[in-house]
Formats: sequence, structure tokens, C-alpha cells
Amino acid sequence: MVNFTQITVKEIAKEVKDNCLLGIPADYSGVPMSVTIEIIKNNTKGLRLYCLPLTTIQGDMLIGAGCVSEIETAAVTLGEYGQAPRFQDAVENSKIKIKDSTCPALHAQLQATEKSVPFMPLRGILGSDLYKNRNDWSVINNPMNSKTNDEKIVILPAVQLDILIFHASKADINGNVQIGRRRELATLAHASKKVFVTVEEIVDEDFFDCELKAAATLSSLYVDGISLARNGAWPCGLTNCYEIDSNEMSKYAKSAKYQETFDEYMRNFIARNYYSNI
Amino acid sequence: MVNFTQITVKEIAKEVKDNCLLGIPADYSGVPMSVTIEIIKNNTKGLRLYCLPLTTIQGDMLIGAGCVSEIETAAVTLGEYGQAPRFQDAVENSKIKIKDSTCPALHAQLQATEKSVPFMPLRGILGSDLYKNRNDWSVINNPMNSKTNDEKIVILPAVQLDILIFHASKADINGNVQIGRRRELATLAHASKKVFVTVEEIVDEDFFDCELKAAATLSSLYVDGISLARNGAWPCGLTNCYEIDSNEMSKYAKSAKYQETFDEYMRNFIARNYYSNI
Amino acid sequence: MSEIFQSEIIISEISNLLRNDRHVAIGAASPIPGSAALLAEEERKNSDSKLKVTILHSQKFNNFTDGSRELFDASAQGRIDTFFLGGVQIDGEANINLVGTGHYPKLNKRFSGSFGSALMYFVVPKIILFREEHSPRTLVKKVDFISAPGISPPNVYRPGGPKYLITNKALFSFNAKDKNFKIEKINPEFTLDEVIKSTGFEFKTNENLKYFTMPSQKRIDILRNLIAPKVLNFYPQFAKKLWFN
Amino acid sequence: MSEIFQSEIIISEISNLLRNDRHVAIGAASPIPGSAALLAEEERKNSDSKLKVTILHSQKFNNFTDGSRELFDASAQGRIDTFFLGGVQIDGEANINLVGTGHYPKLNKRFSGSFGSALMYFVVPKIILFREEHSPRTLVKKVDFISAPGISPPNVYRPGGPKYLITNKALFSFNAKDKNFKIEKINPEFTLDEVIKSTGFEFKTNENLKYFTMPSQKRIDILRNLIAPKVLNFYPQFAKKLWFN
Repeated sequence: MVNFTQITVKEIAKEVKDNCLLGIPADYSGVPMSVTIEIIKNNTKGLRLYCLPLTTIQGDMLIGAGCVSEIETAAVTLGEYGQAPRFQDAVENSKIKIKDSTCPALHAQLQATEKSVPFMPLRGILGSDLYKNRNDWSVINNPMNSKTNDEKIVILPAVQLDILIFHASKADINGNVQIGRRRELATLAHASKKVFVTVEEIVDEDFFDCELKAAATLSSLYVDGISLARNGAWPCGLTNCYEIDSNEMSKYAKSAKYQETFDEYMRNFIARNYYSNI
Repeated sequence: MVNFTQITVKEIAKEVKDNCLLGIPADYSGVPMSVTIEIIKNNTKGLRLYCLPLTTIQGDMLIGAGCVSEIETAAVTLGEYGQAPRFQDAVENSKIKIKDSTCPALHAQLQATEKSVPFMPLRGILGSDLYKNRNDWSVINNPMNSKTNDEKIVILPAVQLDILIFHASKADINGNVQIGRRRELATLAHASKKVFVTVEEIVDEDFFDCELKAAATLSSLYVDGISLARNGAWPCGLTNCYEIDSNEMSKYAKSAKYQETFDEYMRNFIARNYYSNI
Repeated sequence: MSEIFQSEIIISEISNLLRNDRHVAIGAASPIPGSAALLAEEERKNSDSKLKVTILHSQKFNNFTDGSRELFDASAQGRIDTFFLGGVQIDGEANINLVGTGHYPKLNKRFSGSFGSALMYFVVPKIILFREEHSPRTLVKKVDFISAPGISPPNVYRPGGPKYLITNKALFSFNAKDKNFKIEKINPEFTLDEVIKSTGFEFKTNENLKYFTMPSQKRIDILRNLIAPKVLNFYPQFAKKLWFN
Repeated sequence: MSEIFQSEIIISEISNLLRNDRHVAIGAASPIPGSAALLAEEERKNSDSKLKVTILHSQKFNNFTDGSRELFDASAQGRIDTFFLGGVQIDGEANINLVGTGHYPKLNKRFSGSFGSALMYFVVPKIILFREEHSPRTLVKKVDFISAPGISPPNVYRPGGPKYLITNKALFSFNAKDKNFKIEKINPEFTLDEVIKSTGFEFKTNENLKYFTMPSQKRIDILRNLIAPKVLNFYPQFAKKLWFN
């Protein structure tokens, strides 16, 4: 018996409501592919994706499946497997709204919510067309610069996510999650109203009993529910557990080039029972 | 042989120049007492202490020994051993300048430097006498509040430390330091021009070879020199290594009540060779 | 061992105030609130509404992994229901002074400092003020220094604030609208008149004034057998004095 | 195995540009800069001026423990000497476009996005622009979208910026004051005229124009024997194609 809310992958997917602002972890942070499939099966609509700071196959699939209305990101890419075809198509044909950003801005907007301050200043950005296309960003005179008082600096709004889902290697019996060095997951969790996690395994210990493990932990304080999902990141990799599945990624990259071949790929993909304990 | 700059406690103390802004870790973050004694022996003057967010016997001793001109802190206290007598005396008799602050402000000012932004906003503080006595803090209208536009919010300046010294349990052969959950040490290091660390032991491994250990590590990227100093935090405690020395703390608390008894205590304290490898 | 200590009665009273909380955090130098929180946690262990307790000065009971700023961040995020603050002085408008007495900065008597009060007091929904000594020098008409104000104007972000004040003599509630304290419970060892005389500010009296509740034998047993050994770990001086002398 | 690949020559040239650095960071999708940095690190391993290399997409060569924001924080702190940026388009004022071609937001051809360029380009002292394809469609007169500008007015904080541009045909330096590129080295397989024709913007020519340097056999050995296996770990597709096919 565990001392936390243990739920299923399907139940997590049901928590992702139409039109919600969904936190998306980067390809290296534990991509929750098992839940992504269930979201697609649910035919969830109007999702707004907030990527920290980018997305890969997860975002591309959600877009291709028609679940997404808006994406705020620094990049969508399949990495070594090329551009993200469904994302490209959706932007080129105005099927989704794109809020182009840059990695540190995506971090700073969540850090603002983490501290419950309304905004964060950030250097850079000025003179870019990113700024021109973001009416939620502003420029102020640096209020600290008493000497010249004409330095311009960008301020970014605090962003609070409705829901965050990520995949991790382990949870303990008290619902604490091992995130290792992937501390951007902590920032995401701190800035999200709800947090659900899928894990490869639940271990019979408390990470806080060991200082080293505690340092690698996201406390259950921030976690609303955990599901077991073996291979839950597949075909993405998971640090210290498994590598990215090159064949599958290549296959996806090729299939996603056209909507028809993407749709066919997805029919097969969904039919496969590649993860356990849904 | 190690792949980093290994120096002595005495050499670290020499890096602490008169009038510099010195980062001071809290009682739970690894108090560098061995270096503190050497600073006092060097008769260093005019130190400005920046505490994250408070100090205990380390700050009180430095003040009592006449090394300090200014302190920015949320508290100076001997914890269960009572008030900090030399600090009290110095403030009551205007021997030092006090910049009274509050914990989250001390964190935010360093986080501003961590991100190289000129300021950070922070909620709270308004209506306190802390604010009234800080001419480096200001208030602006929340620039994000389009509805009412009359929310007031405090903005705090970025603070960059000249030098940070702390004590930790372990360094590896490549100069990475184990800080565990004491991540405020990372914030301090990121915001400091120079960083020196004393450790209980140097271990023959690379913490980055193990993801769990990596998560508990401050990278050598931020460390300018490391010295071995067994019992380097004594009489303070060190997580997972040793407890605070109750007898010594009680003795200090009593002796520090008056300058004369403090001076006598310090003569004995300095004479003791309580840590190794100086 | 059947004699019940005053501190235990206060621990028990504080514990009652945490009834509906999900997460209580305990800051520096707070052995009595810390004991109360652990007691509440233990008593609700097998219920559906569990209590999470974060004690910063403990290793075991500290749920934070983002360094010492996480207490403040988590509080600002609304993830902590109750926090405790003390005061060298507390005044009738719930302003608290943790800095010292006299004219700042050249104080007559300097104390440790404001800690995190200037944020925590604004953002934690239920702040319980705790000051054991109940006298005209601790509960004053107006504090000499405001570490954190009891009330704020509408243009200041303030989801949190003072809800209770507890001393060795009485428990008060605070009403931010009326800007005053109201007495709720009194220590049976004192009369209301004695409490009024030892309070430097005016407070609302209460027709339904109750006495501090004596903890049940069961609660005392839990406290002494299960909680005391835990407290010994992170407030050793306090625990030794009260329970292990 | 004695034939030297074009990619190896470029790796070698880039490696030379890192001579005085203490810390080089490598971002997403940068196998050639990554190989160059590891080569420089290896060659200076036994010298007094060691080079630290952080490769974000590697586990072993990633020195960061504060999550993915640490690259940007550390860069803003001035702790990274060199970083690489690419571009769908790069123009004569060193503006870079990572977003796509056509009229934003409804682009003709959308690319992945700006990544961290809009901060990194401002704060890292030596930004090396790297774009293998050297053609009028990559090196353009004016980019369709500015992910990050090459130069900034004085009221913008900008300790960093573009210093070099390297392609499969040439190496340029950038002068922020004159707002233009100057050719420094040319790939011996091309003439200056060919380079001019395949560049969409005007650049300064150079009396001392040099050729790309052929890497020594010793360097090639290091690259193939020591660096290639490392690169295989975090850029497997690239390494397999170049070295392990």
C-alpha cells in the first residue's frame, strides 16, 4: 500500500480538460508519452501547450491529432530526426496560434509564478522579432539605473499552468518523485495548479531518508497523482533507464510528413499496447 | 593528485580582503568556522556581511572581533543558545551598520544576480519599517496589472558578492562539491565573483558519474579553490557529519555577553588547533 | 508524571487550531508550534484528511529540496496553510516587531531580526502569532518597529495575515476589518481582569469566553511517548527541559 | 582512412577559435561544434590552461545541476566564453533567423524556433555562428525574421555578440562597430569569387586571406580515436554517418 493518490494513465489523461494550459517537458526531462496517447484517444481539444523550453514528438503528435489550439515554445523539433512536420504544417497553414519565445523567457515566466510575483525582468530579447509579436511582453526603463536611466529591459508576465504531466523513473511509497538533475521539472511543478506523474516503478522506501536521494527529489507536496507506466516515455528516452528508439523516431519523422500518413501512423501507434498498467 | 586548485584554510582567509562583500551561509548550510578563525587572526577589517538569510556564531564572532563594518541579514541569532551578544552590542552602540532585511528578499537579490537582471520584484514588505530604512529598495506600480494598475510592489536590487566561503562534507577529485539539499549554496555561488570551499574530505571519484550524486553537486565551474578542513564547521554542526557542539555553544553564548569575556574566549579559541590541514 | 505542564496545554491548544489544515510549516526557534504540528499530524495519521508538517530545522520533517528559499516560494504559491510568527512586541493592530525595542536603528535592546515575516505574514492564509510571555512589555499599544504589518491597504497583495494570537494566558482571534483582537479562550489560572491588565492594547471581550482545554490523557500520552522523542532531534534544549530532565 | 573529410576540417578550424577559452557550452543539435570543443579540451588536457566543455545533450559532459535554466543563468553571469548559434538565415548585420522563411507568422517554411538565442547572443562574449550550407538562401541580405539581432543600441545591455561565422566555404569575423563581416579564411576548394557569389550579403575582403588549415595527422588521430566515440554517445546519427559507417 502506498501513501499517495495512485491513479491510472487514463485517469491522468481525463484530468487534461479542453482548452487548458498544459505544461510540456523537454525531450530530456521525461516525456509523458503514455498519457499523450490517452489524451489523443480522448479527442481533447483546444489545448494550449507551454513548453519548457521546447517539445519534440509529444507536441508534434498532439498538434497533428488536432488537440492543440496554441503553443508557447522556444522550439519544436525532432532533434536528430529533423524538423517537426505536423508543427510546421500547422504553423504554415495557420491551424494553431504560435507564441514564439526563447528558452530563458519560458523559464523566467514560470519562476515568476514560483515566487508569486507578477512579472520577471530579463536581459536580451530587445531588437528581436520575438518581442514584436508578443503583446504580453513589455519594455520598461531599468528602474535601478540611477546613473543614466535609459537602459531598456524586457519584463515578462508570470504564467501559471493549469496542469503538468511528466514521466520519471521512480516514485517512493510516500509519493515523492525522483527527478535527478532535471530541476526544470520542479520549476514546472511549482508553477502548476495540478501535477500528475507517470513512473517506471514505485519503490518501497522514502527518498527523504537519504540526503543524496532527497536532493534528487520533487516532494509529494507538489504531486496530485502518480501512475505506473512502464516504458512511459517511449519512443523518447529516459535518463538512466532507456535510450531514444531511433527506428521509431525515424519512422515517425517520415510518416508525419503528410497528414494522411501521420493519421495512419497514429492508428497503429494507438493500437499498440506498449506501456503497462494503464 | 586532484584536478582542481587545492589550497589551505589560511590561503582562503587571505582571499578575504578588507571591505569586501562576503557571503555568509546560514547555520544549516555549512558554516566555514575554520576560515572564520583565520580571518579574525588576519585582523581583516571593514567586512560587509551578506547573510543568506541569517548568521549565527560566525557573524557574531566576526563582529565581536571588530572585522565587520556592515551586515545585511534577516537575523543574527545563536538559535537555541539565545541572542547573539556581540551583534546586539554592536547595533545598540552603532559600531556597525545594519541593513535589516527579510529572508525572501535576501534570496531574491542574489537570484537577480544569478540571472544578471538588475532587480527582482517581491511581494510583501510594504508597510514594514524594513522598507522605510532601505534606500536601495523601491516601490513601483505593478506594470502587469492592466485592470486596476494601482497595485504597489517592491523591487530589490541585484547584489553580487565579492567572495563566498562555505564548508561542505565532500569534494570529488575534479573539484565538484557535494551540497545535498542546501541549494541556497548554489544561489550564493552563482552570485559570487569568487567561491572557496572547505571540506571534511576529498573523495576519489567524480560525482557526475552518478546521476543521484550529480543532483546533489555544485559544479567545479563555480569553485575557485578547495581546502581540506576536518571539523571545519565546529562548533556548528554539519549535515550527516556531526551535530552542533552544545557545550561549546553555551560557553560561547555566556562568554560573548561582554567584550572582555568575549576577547578572552577568543584568545583560547584561536589557540586551539581544532581543525586539521590548515 | 500525571501533572500536565503549561507548555503541554498550549501545545494542545495550538494543535486544535490546525484542524482543517493540509500543510503546516514551522520556522526557526519554534519548539512549541513544532510540537503542536507533529501532534496534529500524529492524531490525523489514520484519517482521510492527513496533515503534512514541514519543520525547517529538521532533516526528516523537511519536505523541501529547493534550498531555504522554497519555504517562501511555496508560501507565496499558497501551498502552506498555517505558519507561526512571534514577536518581541505585538500590538493591537497585529503589527509585529522582531527587531528590538527603542528607536531604530540605535535600539535600546536589539533582538535577532525579522526572519521571513515580511513575506510570510502577507501570503500564508492562517498566521498564528505565538508569544509565551503575556505582559505589557510584549503585548503593546504600538510596536517600536514594524517587522511586518498586521493589516495592509487594498493596493497591496495580501492573501494572508494574522488569524490568532496565543500566549500563556489567552487565545485571541484577529479581525482584519475591525483591526482588532478578540479574546476567545483564557488560561484557567488567570482571570479576565488579570489578562486585561497584562495586555498593553485593548481587545474585544467575548460573551462565550472559554477556558483553555485540558488535553486528554490519550493526547498527553501521544505527546510524551511519540512526539517528544521527535522534538528531541531538532529542538534538543527545549525537549530536554520539558520532557527529559 | 587517410582521406580527411570536409566536416573534420571545419571541426579543426572551429577548434582553433577556442584557443583562449576557459569554458565552452554546446547547445541543441550541434554535433560539429561539440566535436570541435571536445577536441580542444583533449588537446589542452595536460596544459595549464584547461578547457571546460559543457554539452547540454550529454549526461557525462553536462556540468549543470540547476536544471536547463542553468545554461542561460551561467551565460548571463559571464561564465561561458563561447557558444554556437546557427540560423535558417543569417544576414550581413549578423541578424539570425531560426524561425522560418516568408512573412511571419504565416511562414512559407517554418523551422524549429529561436531556442535560447535571444538571450545567449546578448551575453556570451564570443558567439560563433555556424551554418554548414553557404548559399544565397542561407546567407541573405536581410533575414525574414530576427530571432536575435546582430547588434544593439547602447541602451541595451549587451556584453556579448557575434565574433565569427563559419560555413563549409569560409570563415568570417564580425565587427560590431562597422556592422559587417570580413572574410578571414577560405576553403581551398573554392575561389573568393565563388564565395562572393554564394553570399547574399556584402562582406569585407581581406588582404591576408588564408586558407582553411589542414588538420595534422596527430589531430586527426585524436579526433577519430578519442573524440568520435564520445560524440557517438550524444549525437549518434551524426557520428555514425561520419565515422562509424
